[in-house]
Amino acid sequence: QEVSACLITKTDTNPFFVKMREGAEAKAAELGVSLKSFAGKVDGDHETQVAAIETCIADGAKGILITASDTSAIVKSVQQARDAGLLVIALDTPLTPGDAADATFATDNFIAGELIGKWAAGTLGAEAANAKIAMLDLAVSQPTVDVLRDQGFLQGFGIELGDPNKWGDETDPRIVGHDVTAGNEEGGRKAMENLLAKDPMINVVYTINEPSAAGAYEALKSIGREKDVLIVSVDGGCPGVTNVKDGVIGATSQQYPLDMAALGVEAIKTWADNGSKPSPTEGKDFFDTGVKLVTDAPVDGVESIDTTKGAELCWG
Amino acid sequence: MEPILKARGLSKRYGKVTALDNCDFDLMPGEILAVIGDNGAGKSSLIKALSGAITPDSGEIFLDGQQVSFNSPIAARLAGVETVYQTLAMSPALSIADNMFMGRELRKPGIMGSLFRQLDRPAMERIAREKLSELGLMTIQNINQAVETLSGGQRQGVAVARAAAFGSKVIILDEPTAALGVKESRRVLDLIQDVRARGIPIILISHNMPHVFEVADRIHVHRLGKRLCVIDPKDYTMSDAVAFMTGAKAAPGLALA
Amino acid sequence: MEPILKARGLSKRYGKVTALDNCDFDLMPGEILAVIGDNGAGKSSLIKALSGAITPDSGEIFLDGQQVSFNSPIAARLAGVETVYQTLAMSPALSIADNMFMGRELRKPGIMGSLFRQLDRPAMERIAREKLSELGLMTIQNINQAVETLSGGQRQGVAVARAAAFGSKVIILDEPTAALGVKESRRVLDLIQDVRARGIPIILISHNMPHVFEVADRIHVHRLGKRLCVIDPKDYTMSDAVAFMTGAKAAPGLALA
Amino acid sequence: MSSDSDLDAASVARTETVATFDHEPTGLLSRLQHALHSSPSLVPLIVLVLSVAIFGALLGGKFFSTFALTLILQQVAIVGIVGAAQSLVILTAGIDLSVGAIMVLSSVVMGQFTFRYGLPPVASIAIGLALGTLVGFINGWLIARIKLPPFIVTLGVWQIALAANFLYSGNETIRAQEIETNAPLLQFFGQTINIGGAVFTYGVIFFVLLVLLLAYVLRHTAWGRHVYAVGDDPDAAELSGVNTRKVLISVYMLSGLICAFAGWALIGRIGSVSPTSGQSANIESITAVVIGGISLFGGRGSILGMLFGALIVGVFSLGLRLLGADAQWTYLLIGALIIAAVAVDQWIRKVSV
Amino acid sequence: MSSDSDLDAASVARTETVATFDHEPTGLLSRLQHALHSSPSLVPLIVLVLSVAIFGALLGGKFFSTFALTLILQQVAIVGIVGAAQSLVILTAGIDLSVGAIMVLSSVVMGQFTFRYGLPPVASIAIGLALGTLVGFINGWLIARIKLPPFIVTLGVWQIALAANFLYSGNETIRAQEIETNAPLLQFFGQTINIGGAVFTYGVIFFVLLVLLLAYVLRHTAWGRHVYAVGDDPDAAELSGVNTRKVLISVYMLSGLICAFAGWALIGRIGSVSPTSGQSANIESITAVVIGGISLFGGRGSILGMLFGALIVGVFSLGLRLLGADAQWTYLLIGALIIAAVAVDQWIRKVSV
Ligand SMILES: Nc1ncnc2c1ncn2[C@@H]1O[C@H](COP(=O)(O)OP(=O)(O)OP(=O)(O)O)[C@@H](O)[C@H]1O
Ligand SMILES: Nc1ncnc2c1ncn2[C@@H]1O[C@H](COP(=O)(O)OP(=O)(O)OP(=O)(O)O)[C@@H](O)[C@H]1O
Ligand SMILES: [Mg+2]
Ligand SMILES: [Mg+2]
Repeated sequence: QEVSACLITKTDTNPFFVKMREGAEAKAAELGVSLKSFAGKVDGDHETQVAAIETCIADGAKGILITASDTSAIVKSVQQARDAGLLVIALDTPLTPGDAADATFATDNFIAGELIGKWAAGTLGAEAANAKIAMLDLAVSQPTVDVLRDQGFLQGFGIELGDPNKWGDETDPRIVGHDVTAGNEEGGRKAMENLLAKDPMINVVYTINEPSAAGAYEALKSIGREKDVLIVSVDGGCPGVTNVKDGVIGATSQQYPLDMAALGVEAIKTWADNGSKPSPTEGKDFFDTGVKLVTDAPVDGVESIDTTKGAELCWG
Repeated sequence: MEPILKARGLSKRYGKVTALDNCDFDLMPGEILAVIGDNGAGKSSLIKALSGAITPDSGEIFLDGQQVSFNSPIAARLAGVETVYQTLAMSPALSIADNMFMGRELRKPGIMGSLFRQLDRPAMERIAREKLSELGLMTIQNINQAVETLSGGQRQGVAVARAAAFGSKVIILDEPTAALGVKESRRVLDLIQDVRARGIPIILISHNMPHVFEVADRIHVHRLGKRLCVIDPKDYTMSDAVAFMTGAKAAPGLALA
Repeated sequence: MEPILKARGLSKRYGKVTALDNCDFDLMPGEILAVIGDNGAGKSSLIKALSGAITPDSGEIFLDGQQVSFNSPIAARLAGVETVYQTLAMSPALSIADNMFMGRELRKPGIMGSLFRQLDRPAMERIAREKLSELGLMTIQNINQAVETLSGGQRQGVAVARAAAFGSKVIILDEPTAALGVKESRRVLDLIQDVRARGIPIILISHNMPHVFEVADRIHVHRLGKRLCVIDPKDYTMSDAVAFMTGAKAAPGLALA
Repeated sequence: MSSDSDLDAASVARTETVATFDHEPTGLLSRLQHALHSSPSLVPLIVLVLSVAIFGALLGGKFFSTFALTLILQQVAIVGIVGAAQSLVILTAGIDLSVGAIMVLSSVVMGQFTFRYGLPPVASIAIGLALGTLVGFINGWLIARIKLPPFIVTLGVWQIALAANFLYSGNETIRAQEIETNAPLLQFFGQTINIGGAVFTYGVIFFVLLVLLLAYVLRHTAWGRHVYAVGDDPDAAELSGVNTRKVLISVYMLSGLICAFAGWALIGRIGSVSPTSGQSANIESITAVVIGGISLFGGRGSILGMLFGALIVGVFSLGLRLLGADAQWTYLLIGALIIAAVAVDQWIRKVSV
Repeated sequence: MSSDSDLDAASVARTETVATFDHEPTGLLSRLQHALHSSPSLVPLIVLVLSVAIFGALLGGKFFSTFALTLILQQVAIVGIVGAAQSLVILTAGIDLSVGAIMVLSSVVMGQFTFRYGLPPVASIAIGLALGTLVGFINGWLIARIKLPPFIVTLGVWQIALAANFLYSGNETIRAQEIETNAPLLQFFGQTINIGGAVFTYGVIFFVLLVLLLAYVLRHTAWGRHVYAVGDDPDAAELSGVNTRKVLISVYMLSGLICAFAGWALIGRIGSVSPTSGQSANIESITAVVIGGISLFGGRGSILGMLFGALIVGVFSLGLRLLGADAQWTYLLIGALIIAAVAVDQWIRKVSV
């Protein structure tokens, strides 16, 4: 009998999830697994994700790969799927609690943020104490990734966090302000402009992902400051890595969505064949697919790869 | 005798246009008072002010000697003043019966009506049909027809029937026969006289002088936003009335006022 | 003589209601033809079919002997048939001048008009004011007033003025005097006769028998969706006409048809 | 056109026509057109049956299982409840863009009052429902008293309520397990009962009962008739003695209350309280209303149509997902479906033009 | 009410009243009310001036810098161009929910045709503009010929165009650096000129010229008057000789074309071609139109008002941000602003009620 599996992503408009889906599809074709993909309409669309889980149950799938748009909101439906005998694997971000899923293949988004934070602090050196930082976040609804990356960056940069479960409550004067970008170029540019109007001397820009970094760069370019500002980002998509190479972005934390998806499909196949579940990475409660800092200007004490290597590993 | 409906010094401006210019008005108990005047003289504005459909900028209104200020047509209706507006005021998509009972629906007797507030459709439809038959609107094919499917004249008939059925103190008719056929107009005039016979006074706005002179007890001549004079139809001819209202002839002193 | 506007076997149904039932129609050159009938008899439906505002379910229409099928009022207007509908068909928020020239605006002479397609507002306003003055609508205070601020009668005057100014082959008037004052009605009747004197035939729908008998050359009696008969006003009295149209008296053979 | 619910078909048939010169229309198609025309909510019902039949044929047992069919009901229940609120508002020729925001704000308040301030769940729920009604009242007051256009008012209130929701909740999700152990009442609408093999949640039952109740109220009470009259021509309604203001304010308040109930039902559905839920409830509820044949210009249509409209969207979404269509293809097809549904509706209405 | 642009004020004053029995209103407030009433786009202009003044007073040089002020223009240019398209549609009593989707689809086509198929940029741009016009034509055709409600048609087309955009582009972004070197024409609207110290992008200039051109066309050509007539009362317009269908189809086509231009301008603004852009263009363009005082019921308002409306939103967003309000508070305040702006507008319009 044919093994069927489901992939449920947050949205299907973000290239990250598109590539994740392509990775899963390639692996599924290789293993002879039939794969159906679902996605929410916007980040934070739990109802569509719940509906997708139910559809998978109705469809008689063996397992579900899910990137939850809120790590704790849909745990009940995940339980329902597991009760119905499906293997549920969380991709990209662990659920809360972590053991709500049978297994997790994820990037540690907090670490991804921390890496670029450390890199930025290291690059500035002593000047880090006088940095003026712009924080370009995702959305006012503060989805989990948004918070983890933002807080990771601040921690890595050496800024004291307020409540680690939300962004925007830090009091450090080096933070010029937070603005939201919707994770695209348009939002990135507008947010950057707003913060520049607030303080034109910004010299460090954290961005939630590479498209918003590209937008922020355009804003800086229009006032001729693109050379004296450090932009850091997270994702590691191929255009993003090229942008690191071109000097648009200083450093980015690269994730491996193709790996996550491929590992997930394999796990479902194995489980369908012999009933064994994958085990987590040593010392963590999930299987870490790793994150690497991509930059051509390495800093001591922060492990990184260069853009040539980054381009080999990039996901789309 | 004290007027049943009286107004003093009503004014109403629309931007640069003065529709009512310090206008007085008196309706005596049991009479049919016609209001005549040129197009745009402010007749509709006057009766809208009297019936609560617009709020005058200044002026006072008295019903039965009591000062009133109707802030909505509902308030006027509750006080017993029923109006047929020139625009008819009906909900096009709703049925004839629904329109006739709008705002004073009948409820089913017993628990269905009191607790479940269910409408008594059969009763409303029966009464609606009766009222229309009284006016001879037999060409209406179906009492559940939407008002929008009626011809212009049929609509006007429905509006008049509604006012006649429910008015208790004063009935105001703004050009009730404008779109009606000869036969239907006749019936409306008969109906007006029936209503007066019941002791209810009527305000009738009309451009049709023969109609006015046939039924009116007194005629209020409106000109440039105010009452020019009030005349007795027995004392003047139709041409006199037309001459007063168009300004071709000077008005008599405020006779009968 | 060949009719200038002729219809044969027109039918139109609205759901369960038959508005036109295999109806014939003839308008002779240069005449004033009145159409009378009960409310809901289908008069408005007939002229809507003739002027392209509704498409009849079946039947044929001939203008000047040529079969035509107007699929819109514009088509009819381009062919020279101008209509004042019972609903008046005006854009409430636009000015009087805009409404009068709707669909046939004048452009500025020279490059401003040809290249930049700029409207010639002064000219349109001047002409509009002239036309209204002809009808004696002097109570209109401002030619740039929005039509929605006019009184019911003023609006009707504007609509009639528009048709009279532009009709070249046939002018159709659906109850043009319904909301008009005595003086204004008089002017409209005069205007109708002026237009006839220019050689343009007119179709006049009206419930006002004195008006009809005063101006009409022939009277088309409409009943239950079809032409009952056509009578000459000189041969019959008003009561006869009313009796025919209400069915109280049998119609004469299709005299004059 | 006088009819606005399929209950009408009966009452129309009952009355004798006073005078008539009728010929019955001939031709099968035009007969069908007439039949459909006399009861507008029949159209979405037929579309619904057809789409169930088509997906059933394509998918077989996978689709025709009790699980899948009751699943559709569960999946549309929230949108359907919100759609009921939206229907009321649209019948008055308004539109309520704040439905989704009211829903999520109420659910957050129910959760936070229980967990942050330790109120008993029943009190928190009452406060949540009251809050929804209050926001609805603000909408209604601005629309009826200050006479602002509904689109703008609810656009503004939407943004305000959503921002307040994020600010107040601190973007904090309350987890399902916590609710289950400490305040199971919040998940009330998620409980299920088994009727002859089919599993229904209380949320689904609430949804269906709500629609039936509103259908009765709209059709058989004076208030219901006034809602239609206000939507049809507010000036005429006012002049003929309807207190338009009161009707409008009550409609928006009821809409707010129903949305708050939807917020409660939402907790039952996803288990947790999450401030990011419900962002597409506006568009989806409007889609259901429109596919259900209620006119956006007010005064025409039946709330039962909205029920079928919501189910049609549910059937298509699930059916296409089970067929393995890409999510974007699903959106594309739902887009086409919306246009097609209204085109069919328009064809039927042609009878009266 | 006859006036629909402030150009009117002059022409109203020019005509002599034929017969008049006037008294000028007394009281400063009611005089002001009357003045504002006679030229509706004056209201948003005053609100704009006031808000600039207030933020200027609060923020000083930070706000009154050439940088900040020209920044606002740049930030509103895209929304403003789309808002011009939206204004045209709303004047016909329609609504166009597909503006954002048309914009982004056109920009993706311009980019992909250049880079995927190697067409010269000028050809790709022409194709993109043609595509926008075509989608607009489809909207217009469905609305004018099949007589479907604009809300539904454009809701459906929105979903279809957006899904097509994602499916076609494969969610692929074309990087700014690539465009800059290989097809700088695509970024044409991003280029800047310096006028007396202030820096304007071509996009900003295009936006302002477009609005002025449309204001002329709407006010001074027959087509413009027909747009108002159709929005005011389509039946009356049809009966009085306007080819409503042609007008509607041309309006939606023009709207599509303008949105395609917005797509081109978008590339100039963000540098790259990104299929995820423009998702809030619908709501933002409607907000600008509404704050600008154009009636959602059609036939009333001026496109210049939309220009001011867009700027008001821009001033508030930037001003609040500079005051240190966080994103959520800004969101909330813009919601309140929308309601307040319309409330003021309503107060002014009261004169004629
Ligand atoms: N809503 C309004 N806005 C602006 N002006 C108005 C409004 N309503 C009426 N007017 C003006 O007020 C004046 C009086 O109008 P009204 O309708 O009272 O006249 P009328 O005597 O009823 O005329 P008719 O016999 O034609 O119905 C007219 O000049 C009209 O243009
Ligand atoms: N759009 C429509 N839908 C349904 N029925 C209609 C429609 N228009 C007219 N009718 C019906 O057709 C019949 C004829 O209407 P029409 O308006 O032609 O009458 P009329 O002779 O002009 O009457 P009146 O003198 O009152 O204006 C009426 O019974 C009316 O109810
Ligand atoms: Mg009047
Ligand atoms: Mg008629």
